[in-house]
Amino acid sequence: MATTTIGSVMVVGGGISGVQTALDLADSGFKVYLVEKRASIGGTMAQLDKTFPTNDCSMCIMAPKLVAAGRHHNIELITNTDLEEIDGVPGDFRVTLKQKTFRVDKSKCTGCGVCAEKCPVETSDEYNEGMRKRKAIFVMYPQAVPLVYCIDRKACIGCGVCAEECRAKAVVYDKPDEALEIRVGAIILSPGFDEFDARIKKEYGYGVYRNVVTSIEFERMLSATGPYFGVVMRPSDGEIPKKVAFIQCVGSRDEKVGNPYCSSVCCMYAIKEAIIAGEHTKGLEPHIFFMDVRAVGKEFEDYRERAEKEYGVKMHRGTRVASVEEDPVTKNLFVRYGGNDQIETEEFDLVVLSVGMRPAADAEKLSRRLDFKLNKYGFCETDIYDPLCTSRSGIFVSGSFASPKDIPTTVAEASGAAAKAGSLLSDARNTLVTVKEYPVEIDVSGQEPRVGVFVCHCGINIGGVVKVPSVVEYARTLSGVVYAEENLYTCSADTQERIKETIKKHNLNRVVVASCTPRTHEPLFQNTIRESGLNPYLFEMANIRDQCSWIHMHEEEKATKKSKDLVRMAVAKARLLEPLKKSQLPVNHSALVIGGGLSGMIAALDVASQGFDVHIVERTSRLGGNLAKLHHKEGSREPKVFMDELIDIIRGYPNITVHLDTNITDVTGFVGNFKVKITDGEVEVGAIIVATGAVGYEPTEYLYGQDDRVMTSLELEEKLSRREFKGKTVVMIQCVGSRNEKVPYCSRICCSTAMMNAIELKKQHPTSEVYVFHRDIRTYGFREDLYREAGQLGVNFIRIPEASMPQLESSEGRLKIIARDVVLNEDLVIWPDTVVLSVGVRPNKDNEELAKMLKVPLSKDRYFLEAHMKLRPVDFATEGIFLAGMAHWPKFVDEAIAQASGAAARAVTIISKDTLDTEGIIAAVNEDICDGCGICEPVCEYKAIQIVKISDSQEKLKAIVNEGLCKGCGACVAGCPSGAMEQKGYKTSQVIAMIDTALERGDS
Amino acid sequence: MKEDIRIGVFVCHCGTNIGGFVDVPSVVEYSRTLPGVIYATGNLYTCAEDGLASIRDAIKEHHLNRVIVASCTPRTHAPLFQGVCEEAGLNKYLFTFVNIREHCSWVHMKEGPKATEKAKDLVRMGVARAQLLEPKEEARIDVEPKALVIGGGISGMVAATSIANHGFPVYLVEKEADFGGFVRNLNNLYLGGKDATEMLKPIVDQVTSNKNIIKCLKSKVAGVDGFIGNYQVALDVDGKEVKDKVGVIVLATGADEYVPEGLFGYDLYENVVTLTEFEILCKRKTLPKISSIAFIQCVGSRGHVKSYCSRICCNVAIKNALNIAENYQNILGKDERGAVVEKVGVDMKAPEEIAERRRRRRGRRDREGGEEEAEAPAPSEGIEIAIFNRDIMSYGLEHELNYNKAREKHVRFVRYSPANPPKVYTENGKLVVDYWHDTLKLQRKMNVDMIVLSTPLVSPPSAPGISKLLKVPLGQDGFFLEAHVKLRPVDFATDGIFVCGTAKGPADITECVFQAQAAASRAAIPLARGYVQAEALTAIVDADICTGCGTCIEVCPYGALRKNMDGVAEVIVAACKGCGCCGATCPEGAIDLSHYTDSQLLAEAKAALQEAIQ
Amino acid sequence: MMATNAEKLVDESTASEEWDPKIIVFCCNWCSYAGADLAGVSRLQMPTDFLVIRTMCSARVDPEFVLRAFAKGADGVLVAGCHPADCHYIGGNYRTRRRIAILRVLLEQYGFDPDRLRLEWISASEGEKFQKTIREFTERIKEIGPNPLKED
Amino acid sequence: MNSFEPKIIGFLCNWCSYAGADLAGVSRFQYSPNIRVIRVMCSTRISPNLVLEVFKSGADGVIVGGCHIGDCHYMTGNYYTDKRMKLTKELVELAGIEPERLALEWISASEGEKFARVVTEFVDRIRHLGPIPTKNDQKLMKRLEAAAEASKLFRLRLLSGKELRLTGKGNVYGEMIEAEKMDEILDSAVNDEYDRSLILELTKNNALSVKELASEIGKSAEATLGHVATLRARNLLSICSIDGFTPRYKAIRLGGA
Repeated sequence: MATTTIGSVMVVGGGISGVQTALDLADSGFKVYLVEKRASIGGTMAQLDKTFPTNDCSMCIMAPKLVAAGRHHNIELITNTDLEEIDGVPGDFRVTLKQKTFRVDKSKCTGCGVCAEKCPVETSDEYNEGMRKRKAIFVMYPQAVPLVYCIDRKACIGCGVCAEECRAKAVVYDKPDEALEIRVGAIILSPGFDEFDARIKKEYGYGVYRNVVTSIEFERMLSATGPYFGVVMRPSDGEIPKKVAFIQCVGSRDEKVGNPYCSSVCCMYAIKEAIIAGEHTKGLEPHIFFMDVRAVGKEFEDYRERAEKEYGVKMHRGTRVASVEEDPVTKNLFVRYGGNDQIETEEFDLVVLSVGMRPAADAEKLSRRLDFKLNKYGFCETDIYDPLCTSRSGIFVSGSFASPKDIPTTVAEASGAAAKAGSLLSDARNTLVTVKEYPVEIDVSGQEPRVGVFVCHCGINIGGVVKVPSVVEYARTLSGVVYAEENLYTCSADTQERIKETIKKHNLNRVVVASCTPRTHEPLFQNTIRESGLNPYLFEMANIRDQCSWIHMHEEEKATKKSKDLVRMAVAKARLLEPLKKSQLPVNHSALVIGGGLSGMIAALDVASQGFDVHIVERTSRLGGNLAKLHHKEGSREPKVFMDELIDIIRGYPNITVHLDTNITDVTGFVGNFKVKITDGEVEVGAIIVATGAVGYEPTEYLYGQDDRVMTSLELEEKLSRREFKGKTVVMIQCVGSRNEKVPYCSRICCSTAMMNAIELKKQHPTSEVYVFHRDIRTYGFREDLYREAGQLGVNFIRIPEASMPQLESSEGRLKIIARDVVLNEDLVIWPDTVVLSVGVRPNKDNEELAKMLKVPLSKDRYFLEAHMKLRPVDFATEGIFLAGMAHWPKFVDEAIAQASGAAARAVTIISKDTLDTEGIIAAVNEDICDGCGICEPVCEYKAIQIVKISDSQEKLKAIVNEGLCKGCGACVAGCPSGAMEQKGYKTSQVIAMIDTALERGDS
Repeated sequence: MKEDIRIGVFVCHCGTNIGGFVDVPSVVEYSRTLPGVIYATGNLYTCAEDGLASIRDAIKEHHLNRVIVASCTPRTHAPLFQGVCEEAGLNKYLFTFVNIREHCSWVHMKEGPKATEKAKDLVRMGVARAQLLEPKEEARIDVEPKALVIGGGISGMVAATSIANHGFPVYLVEKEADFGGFVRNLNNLYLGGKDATEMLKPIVDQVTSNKNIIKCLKSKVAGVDGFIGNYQVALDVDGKEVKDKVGVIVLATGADEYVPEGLFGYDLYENVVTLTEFEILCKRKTLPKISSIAFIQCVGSRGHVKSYCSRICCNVAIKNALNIAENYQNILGKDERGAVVEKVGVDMKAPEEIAERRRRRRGRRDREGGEEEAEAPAPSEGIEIAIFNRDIMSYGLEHELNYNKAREKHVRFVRYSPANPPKVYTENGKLVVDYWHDTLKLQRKMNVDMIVLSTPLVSPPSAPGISKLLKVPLGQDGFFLEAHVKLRPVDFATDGIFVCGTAKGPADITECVFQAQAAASRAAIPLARGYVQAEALTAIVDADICTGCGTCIEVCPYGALRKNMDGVAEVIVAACKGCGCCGATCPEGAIDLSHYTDSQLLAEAKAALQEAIQ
Repeated sequence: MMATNAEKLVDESTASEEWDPKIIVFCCNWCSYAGADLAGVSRLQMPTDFLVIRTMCSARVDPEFVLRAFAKGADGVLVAGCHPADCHYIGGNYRTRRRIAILRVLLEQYGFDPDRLRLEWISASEGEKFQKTIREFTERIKEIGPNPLKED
Repeated sequence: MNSFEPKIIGFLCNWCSYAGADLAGVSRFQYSPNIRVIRVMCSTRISPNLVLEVFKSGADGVIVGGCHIGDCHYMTGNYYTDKRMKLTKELVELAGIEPERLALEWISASEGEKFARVVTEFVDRIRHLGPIPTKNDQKLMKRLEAAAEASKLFRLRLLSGKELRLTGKGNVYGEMIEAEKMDEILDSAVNDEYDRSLILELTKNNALSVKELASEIGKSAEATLGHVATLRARNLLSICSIDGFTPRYKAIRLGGA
């Protein structure tokens, strides 16, 4: 460990993983260098159309995070950059980076895009997988962060037109590559994965047959911003395909191509793509050819079910596609597949290859430069008990760089990695972050509005259509406007200075900028006026570019008139703007972890090791939870050994208080300031982590409890570990208590558990006969190795129909199993001496009770429901409360650990702060008017409104808004029948003023 | 608002030249049917006084605002008719010429009816064009009566003096601490053998004593902007910035000698020197005693490194051969052994570099066997001199006499082929030239004490920078490129900038002086006149359409376009010649050429392609 | 009372050819406003007759706003929000849906063509949908004619 | 066919070829009367679009006459003429019109005889080719219109304008682009932009599918789809209907709704 600890972290890779890690670290007091090899952050997720299982638009949910990362004053984006060398020890690394030149000055580029419009060179657009052209000067995608254009030197012919056209003079052709050296305390690797190169699977004809595409290409085809604008078409002829085949496991579960592992996500994304494609085109017939469908995540199984039942996705279970052949005339494709015993052929219009995940191409280079180990498949090596640590101390890993995984798992891990780095560097927290100093705010109350209007040409983007001078002229005539001017780029750094000077010179107390969209630029201008002493909410924007000049390019007169209208509206609102205060709430620097199982302990440890007090509340008399029931050795140690070590650490940890045999009885307060009543008193904490776990299903079927020879998989595991099991003919029945009508979901872990049991059994008794009755084997990720090993050891796998479970009877003292074998298409009878039931996982019975106390929701399967399935997997919608482990969903040890670390990191982003800012734009009650009718209370999604009694009078009620909880959506305001509720910054009077001015009779 | 188009058409019989083949009355008749034509008439000779009078009268009488003459060629007669129009108060650009003689009657003599048809078509085209014409004015631009001469070598000094003597102030900018340039390196001059220093002195004196010359030593041109008559120049005069406006600029930045690194043992042997180094040795009286010497010509020129012939080296080599043959004792150094050349070229700041080069050479030779004892010097009569050459370029009158004289003095001229050049190495510590004797068809060796390499003059490294600064072109050899090799040898295409001396290619002193005086007198013209008349037919930029891609600026040979404050192109009217290249290039279609607009040309073409109206 | 006036005015105004409708568009900040921006970024062209007012959530669109707009002479009001389930504020847009449905009924009772008020779900990636919606809605409003409350 | 009298437009530069034509007159060299001369100051003034517009107006042939290379009155004008006419020829040929209908000739002021010969030979050649086929062929006319539209595009005009600099003087990185490489770049740009312009012409009034467009423009459906994608990205084309599983496209008219 270093003598001095550096309070900064380098995150390698700017995909969703890296972005999440960076945000979490930056929010908890560390300086972050986010290093990305491409020109913009966003990674693979930025290319996706929708995400499963909610069909959220990928870019829509991701873009705010990208923008947040781009704007965070403690995150430095270093894009287009390769890692060259590192030196040093954990706590103090010196990293040498090489930033490849953009040939564009980042400080000057405004992202206006004129350069790309004028560039005469077209080249293949990687973002759209080569299905569309881009120019030699480009941004990867319109929402790219940073929005800086970059010259593709390979394609550029050096004609010089971009430099000429750039009014900001940002193009610098001879700008050299730059070597950077940074000092960081820890490094987090999240460079992601590469797609499997489908050309290797020659039999599928990718790269030869035009209508065979990869799944990522299909994502782009589906996307509204893709090459075909969201209409799926055949690349060969632009016709909409009627029949689409998805071929699974292309480059996964395939030893021949060196990828024996399962890529974990392809089943789900194929189902998603099939559903979305069907939504895009009526009458489209999607077919999916797969071996096992691995819908193991939260609500995945429902999604699969809906795909089949509602969307008519045809599932060809248990098939391997042998080859794809093309009809040279129609370019249709014949898919030959082996199903039940025979080869069949079916014709399709389009074939989508669900390509698997490969280790990132530069993984090996990275491992050599940073001196950490890769596993046998080339992914980063981790231990099951240390899923976020690489083999080199001080370097952590998250996301698909360690193994194939989906977005929510990645995001949870990303937060987890932040916790790991935070623990390592907790001494240096807040040493390198900058807090911006602003001048004292000018009190504008009682002043007449003095509005300054700045109208932007945006190079030629606005000025080329809208007559900017006449808009300025018009603005000067508006009531309240004391100053107006035009700018070439209002957003450029020099104009910011100008605005500041102008505010002073003309005593402006409101500022209106007419330029582009507030979504990207409002914070910049708000910051500028704040720097000159104005409250940032005394600012209003008129969007005369994105929503005027660009969409009315050929109607100069009307566009100019509309710009005037928009400016008039903005000024009308600006006149009524009031300074808003973000209140600051003090924060209690401690956390409560509910549940003392694996997740709870890890979460507690990761919070405590960052220097904060933690209370663990465990209702039983011991720590450990379900972990105590596990015996198979995975990774470095046996679960028991690990558990004992962990409990020892927790017991000995100075700032962890363990409350055993304790229950939660009441929770009040809000983020930063929770008061939690527990059995033996009350604790006050800033954040709460729910890690209450789940329970195994207690079967009632299959003679369980009636016949000793019938046991659960956990019981078998226990017996095997004590070497007490003697069975010769063992039947394992999968999905007992899962995937049925009552419990429709898949419990994720039972298949792998069964494999471990079967392997152990075969090892202990090589002559024993093991039969596994299953519908799918869902050994995703590297656990596919278990499935293969079991098969190699001679375990018999019998696929049974989706709908009919095996029948077990006890006849004449013997156990008899009757089951349908779908491969042989006949009934099978086995007389086992032992029947093992792979039982699923069930949510805790008292989840409802706890959820009510915490005011957090449960999912339909009665697990706790996170804020967002994809991007906020460990958060609740209610701020300050987090989720980890099996309380969220069944999961393996490594997954639970990573998620617990993630929850810890999220909690630390709250409790590491001294104060929390509330939102500026929130609801406020006019108590004189409010009669406490209570209509607003249920309207609020955030439980931010309470109806309380006005203290002295017993009868009169009123609504109060909890500023810590309100998000400022305004739903309550619109719902309030008396007009007592107001939304700050969008007051009814302000919006009405805009409406009225909009409908005034315009200019002249 | 817009006045009606009133066209008068005057069709010329040109005696029988036109009338003999074209039915002029029917052309006149036809003209009357064309839109906008108010008046049409035939003249026997439109260019005769009565014909001209008829135009004048008709303009007044019929209030014509467009005049078309269908007769001979505009190339000879347009000014005449334009003059008439102006006399009658009509802007001369509202006149249209239709050529029905050279392009019709004379070339379709045997096809009367077709010639008449064609004449009608041509008139119709003229009418179509005339309808779209607009009046134009030629702008007059004042000239700042000052000049800037860049380069204080022989050319620059002569040019500056010459302009100054016309009475105009001249900035003479020299980067070194003294005037004189490359000539300062030379020993004596060929053709007469005058001492170079002596020759230079009165020229420098003329400069230093001239009150009109503003002498800027240790100076550079830092910035140039503007156009003829109005160049804003920024000078760095010994670290101080001087800004002024000048009307014209003369470029006389000179040349450097090529350093033949890696050729003929130059880096290996101390006694292998360049021609200029040899001059310096002679000038400083530091030449070692020698009994034999070889000159190798065309080292690096004519395809070796540079493709061109450096023009002067043959004559300089012959001069030096004669100096040795005739006057050895005078050029010989006083020391026992030769000295090391210290300076080369005009770049007086480079001694360290040259010393380093020398050290390297010595180092290499030391490794090859150390310094050898020099042989006793041979008597001057016995000095063996050979000039290895590909051709002897002793052009003109007197050089050839020198060549003959050298042969008389037993200077050996050995021809080598570029495919098999002589080799230079040492044998027993003595330099050897190993060469193929083409007449004898034998490989021969010659032992020499010294080898002089005739290397070409090359454009100095500063040239590209100056080229960019003044927006004047460099040729492919790196020298400045004049407007026309034959007819405008000291002009640049850009008006108001001139070039002379070795800046535009190898030249000897005489030639430099010619050029300098030529450039000075060319430069003095606008200064003396006090104004320049701009073309009326210039390119016109539509600033609303232009996005500032800058392509027009690149293609304009006259530097007549630039970007304005708004970042869009604008035409420098004073510099534009109206060729239209920018207009045809402009990717946005934002540039048109006045008087030859796209719409005018297209109207003409469309009129031509109309089915003939009977 | 209103209705009778309305009928008369509609007849008069449909006769006049030159009429640009005034349309107020409420866009929620997170989806529809972003979608409108994307339409701009993609240079999708559309009629100029609309003006966007940004609210944080479509649920903020108070019925009062809509009625006010019509009272002040708007010819059409478009409310655009996130797709169901995509709402940045979890469930705001469900409320919007109910409110707009009720408002349409209300408008009809006042003698307004309910088509003058329209609700659309437009996500941040649906620039084209924004364009299409604006085009169609403008066309529809032109068919219906000017706001009957508008005074000459 | 014998009665066919070609209509030829000649653009002659003032300083050389117009003077050459004058000399032909002075020397009474007889030539075919089918040419109609338009005088310009320099041949460099003739943009590809102007020539294509002249063809659109029904010219059977166009001659552009300039000074010999190196003799241009305006120094470098005719170098550009050379490049521009090369580009024009390419477009003319793409439009399905015989490229021989466009001739670029260097004629000096002293080459009166050459002028007469050039004109006569050219007229004979055009007479042999017959009237410009666009007169009676709407499809070809559309192609010509597409070529004329393509010639107005920023991209082609920029590349053409930069060609000499990039191959002769070097680009912004100080590299010289080889002539063949530049030709390749230009060729592919010309071909692409022509195809795209043609797609826009064809879809001006009719809604067409990718397959239909492909057969009209004579390119593979795959390549056509690529063009369609580009045009959609440029907002010049949009899906107008989807018939069954076939999207059909129409050009977007400029000017808002």
